Amino acid sequence: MKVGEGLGDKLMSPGEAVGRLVKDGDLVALGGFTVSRNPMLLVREIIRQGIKDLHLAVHSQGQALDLLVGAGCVSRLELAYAGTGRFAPTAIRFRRAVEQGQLQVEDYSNQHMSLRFLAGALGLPFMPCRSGLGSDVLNKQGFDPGLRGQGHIPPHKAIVSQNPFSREEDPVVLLPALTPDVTLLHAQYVGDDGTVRIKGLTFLDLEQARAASRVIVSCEEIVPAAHLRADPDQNSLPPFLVDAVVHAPYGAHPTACPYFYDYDPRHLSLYRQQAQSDQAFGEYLRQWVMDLPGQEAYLAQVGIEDIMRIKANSVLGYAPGLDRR
Amino acid sequence: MKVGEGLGDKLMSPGEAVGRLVKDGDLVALGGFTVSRNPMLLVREIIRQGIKDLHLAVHSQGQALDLLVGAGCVSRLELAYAGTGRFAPTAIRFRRAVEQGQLQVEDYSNQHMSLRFLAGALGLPFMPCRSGLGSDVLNKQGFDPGLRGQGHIPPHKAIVSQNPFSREEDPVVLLPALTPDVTLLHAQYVGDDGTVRIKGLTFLDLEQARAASRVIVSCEEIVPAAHLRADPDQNSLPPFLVDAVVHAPYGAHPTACPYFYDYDPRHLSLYRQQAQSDQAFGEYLRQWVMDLPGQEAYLAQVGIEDIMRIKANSVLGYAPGLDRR
Amino acid sequence: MSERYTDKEMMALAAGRLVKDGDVLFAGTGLSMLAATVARRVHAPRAVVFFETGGIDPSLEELPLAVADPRVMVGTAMNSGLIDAFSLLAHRRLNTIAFLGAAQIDPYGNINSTCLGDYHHPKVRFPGCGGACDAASLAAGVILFMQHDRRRFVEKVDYVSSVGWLTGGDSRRRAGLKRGGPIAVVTNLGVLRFDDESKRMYLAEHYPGVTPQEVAEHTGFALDIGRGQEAAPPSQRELDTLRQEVDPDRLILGPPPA
Amino acid sequence: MSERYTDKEMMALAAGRLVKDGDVLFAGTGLSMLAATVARRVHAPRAVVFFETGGIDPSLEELPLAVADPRVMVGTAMNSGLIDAFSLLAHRRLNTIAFLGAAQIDPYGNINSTCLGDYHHPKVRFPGCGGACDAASLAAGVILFMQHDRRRFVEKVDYVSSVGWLTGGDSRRRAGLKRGGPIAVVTNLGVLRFDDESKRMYLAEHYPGVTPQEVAEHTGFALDIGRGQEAAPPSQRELDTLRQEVDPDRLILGPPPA
Repeated sequence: MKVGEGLGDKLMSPGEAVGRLVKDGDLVALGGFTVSRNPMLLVREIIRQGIKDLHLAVHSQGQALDLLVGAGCVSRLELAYAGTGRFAPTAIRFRRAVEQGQLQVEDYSNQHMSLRFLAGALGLPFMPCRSGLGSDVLNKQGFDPGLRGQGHIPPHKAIVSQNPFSREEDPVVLLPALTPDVTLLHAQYVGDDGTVRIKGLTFLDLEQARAASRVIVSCEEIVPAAHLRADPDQNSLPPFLVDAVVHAPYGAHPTACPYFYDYDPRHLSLYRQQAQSDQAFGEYLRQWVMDLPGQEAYLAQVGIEDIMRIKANSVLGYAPGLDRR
Repeated sequence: MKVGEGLGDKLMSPGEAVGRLVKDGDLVALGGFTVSRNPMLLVREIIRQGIKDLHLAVHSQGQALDLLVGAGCVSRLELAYAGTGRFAPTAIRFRRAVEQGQLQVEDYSNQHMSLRFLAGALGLPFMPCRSGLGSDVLNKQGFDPGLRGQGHIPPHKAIVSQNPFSREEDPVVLLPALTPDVTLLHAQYVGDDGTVRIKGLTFLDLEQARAASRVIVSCEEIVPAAHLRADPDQNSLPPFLVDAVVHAPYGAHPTACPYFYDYDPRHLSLYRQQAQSDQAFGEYLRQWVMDLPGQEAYLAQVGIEDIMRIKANSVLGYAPGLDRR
Repeated sequence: MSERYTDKEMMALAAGRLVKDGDVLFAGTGLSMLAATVARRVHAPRAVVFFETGGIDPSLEELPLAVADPRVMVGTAMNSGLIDAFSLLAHRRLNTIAFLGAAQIDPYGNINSTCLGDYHHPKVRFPGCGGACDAASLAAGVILFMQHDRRRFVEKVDYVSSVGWLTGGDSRRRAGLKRGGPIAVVTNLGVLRFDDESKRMYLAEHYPGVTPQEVAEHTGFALDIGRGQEAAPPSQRELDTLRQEVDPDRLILGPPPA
Repeated sequence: MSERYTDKEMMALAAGRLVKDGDVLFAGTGLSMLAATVARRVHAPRAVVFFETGGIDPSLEELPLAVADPRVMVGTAMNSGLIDAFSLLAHRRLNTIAFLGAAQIDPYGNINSTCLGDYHHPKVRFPGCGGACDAASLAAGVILFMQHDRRRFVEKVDYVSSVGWLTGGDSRRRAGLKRGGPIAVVTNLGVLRFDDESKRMYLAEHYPGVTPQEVAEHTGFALDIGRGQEAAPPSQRELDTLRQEVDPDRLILGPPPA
């Protein structure tokens, strides 16, 4: 049996996976974190398919978020942070969309989003915490109060109430669970039975996947299931939580996929420049998304020189000595 | 540097670790699950030191629980399950102690205990869930209501209240966090920096450790930290959450330590017989605990024949073909 | 078809027949392991087994004797812990079916695995609800194993460790449990199911050689036996799979038929 | 001691001096990475660094440029994710110290990293609070980095992304935050601390060559400068460690002193 055949119907092209599993208006969670393991190939496909009115829920997201927002696919966003560290301390198209009033935004903290996805993953209705007491993260609401309780918007952003297990005054924050329609992840390995293995930090990927109704995983390699099942302590998700597997070498570029490649400083700098103006960003979208339906063509345009520059040392996980200025 | 020296003061004999870190009246959590990775060597040391009035908190525990209860070290117990599967469908000394009114018991479910330890690990005051609605697990209280809110006993066993994020009637269970004074674990590996690696299922060990004020880890092997840090995805706890490391080969016997040894059917059957009567159990305690302060003497008494019988196949993790009747 | 078989064999096979392809099975050990494994090999190849301890879809080359047996950690899709396992149990996208056993059961499938007598001064203490309470609350369905006798099938259990249909009708849903509930009780005499409306137990199948009256006599509450059909005896393929592949050492099956 | 040094070098070292041996440091990237790393090498060898992304105690052979940089996953004690990282941040047994930066700060150390102007119609949108809100709420202490200018040091921030001492006094505790609060603000001009009672910011140290008056002039609210002492200049060992070991490529330090 050819590797991948065991996946049967679950093995999809990017077009099939997005076309079948992502709908206009969906609540979508993006895996990864700022400059690592963003599901870039899947996000470019969403843009090409012209999917609209998405409601995104993320913790700290960078490149995938900014591209989706910039392309006009997103109407609502719940987030803790939008940026790519030194390359864009604030995600550029996100910033512009918010300042121009094109995006409804609800701010939470990273722990808030973590616990909200965890609640969704555990099937719990909410989660208590103590973060944000006294802050505007709890005091101010971004979403129109008239929309609360409708569609994907919970009836309260958060509730501050008394800890019922304390006899002293003890306020706690209650946060509503997040249950995305679909979660998009990029992993290093998927077995040909659908088992997923993420190497390095898992961020919130596992909670986001377990909280979702549908899960699309793009991956660097599809490998024999027997290899993954020989060391199941290292695996991340069982097959029956994965709806579509997309074979996507360099599918997180220009963000990093540890042990395969580093983030691409030249591309992230190029993006930073082009994202500054509407016109240049339109050009970026045309050049890097709309005109490049296939990953081979995309990688050819990145160029072998940069592909080799960012190639990770397979022991260290990153590209040592990479010029990151 | 000799392996283990890097641990400095953290490397302790069983006597030191228990003597310094376990006190009369402590709230103690036991790692492992029924017949796997019970911290047996540490528990035998607690019995030898005559520590009393412990308040145990466990999910599904078997051998370690039963020995501690049988030896009279435990006054209170919060648990979901006490047994060792086919060897003792109900833990024998536990059953006797409860039937004779020697033990205060509060019953929860396994998910309840999981979430209570998770809440403790995350520093959250409580956790919501839906398990047990309508059952006597929530309707009946084991602990004397007059003791609620004192010492380690939370003011409520659980609270059923309305989900504040639902506009329909939607009862949820709120469970108080568990924050043990000390958690006892048995792991396969500890690095000589204190990093812990558990192979196979982790049960609730990690949540129990992170919820605790103090942590004692006994382990099969102390290995160079560099080995564990070369593959940190597989590690379980960082050094700064571990107070004492006890080098304890076969420290989980007669329960299993996957990849090192299987559970010992002959010893568990012997225990089952001796635990049936007070006199025979007293004999077991004398023969296997009080008179055997050192692990070498204990293993000599188990005998090389049984040690070899239960030796795990290091690929499969258990002893294939072991006679388990 | 005239081959002899034991009660345990019939129970394992009767329960296995209730498994649907694609089900995600929350298994204990004992008979539930046999039922799940035989179902996968005979008619439900895409059913998946997982354990509350965190072992998800193991290869099960040897039968585990406890849910924490190292044998549940081998060849799995992933090894995790209780938090992850209970996350799967409750998952809205999975048809999770749990196999549970108990000391007592009432007409609505509420079960007791905690104690006989008063909870505070029990005559007999059992191990406690463990993960059964969670499975009974959260799974999409529950299949129960019971030895069929009047002291176990009682009008009212001494302690409700794990809820079934509570007091029947829609009482389970009103208590806040959104899905699930017992599907069937598999005993050494037959298979009992629950009325769609009243949620009270009735006899659905009696095994070959067992009469509906015998079942009623072994039940400590009034049991509707009017709907009882005779169960199909084990097929040769079922028996062969169970005996030769699933439990060749008869660790759980016990002595072969006399 | 007459060697020249840049503002960034002084800031990294001034913050590093605030680290105590055994502290568990919740680091962002940028200056906080330099401060944590130089402290470990100079005077706090048992301090440990971890990241909200789940990288715990990495070897940091190369400087990460983001908390999700693959360089935070190498040589760690363990790799996990956000849930575990925030569990450490809040842990009662750990003296967790967080390094944070922001766009605006008020006299009580409340900071804004969300927006300028009205939240619903912001003039400028920033990335959001990320994990800073959590660190400010849950860590045992917070060290803040700020560029010192009047538009950033304001009487009232436009949006409180992460709380400091709130309105001063015991208002933080009354809001439900059991521990923590800002310890110091490290700027390009000096180090500010908070009054034990009022919790209002005051000048604790001005760098060599900076006068207390200059600090006051660059602060957009009334600042007590009466307690200001001159900071010790960087020692040769501090500078050598920072320049030769911690950031030899000056990825974060930027241009060397002119």
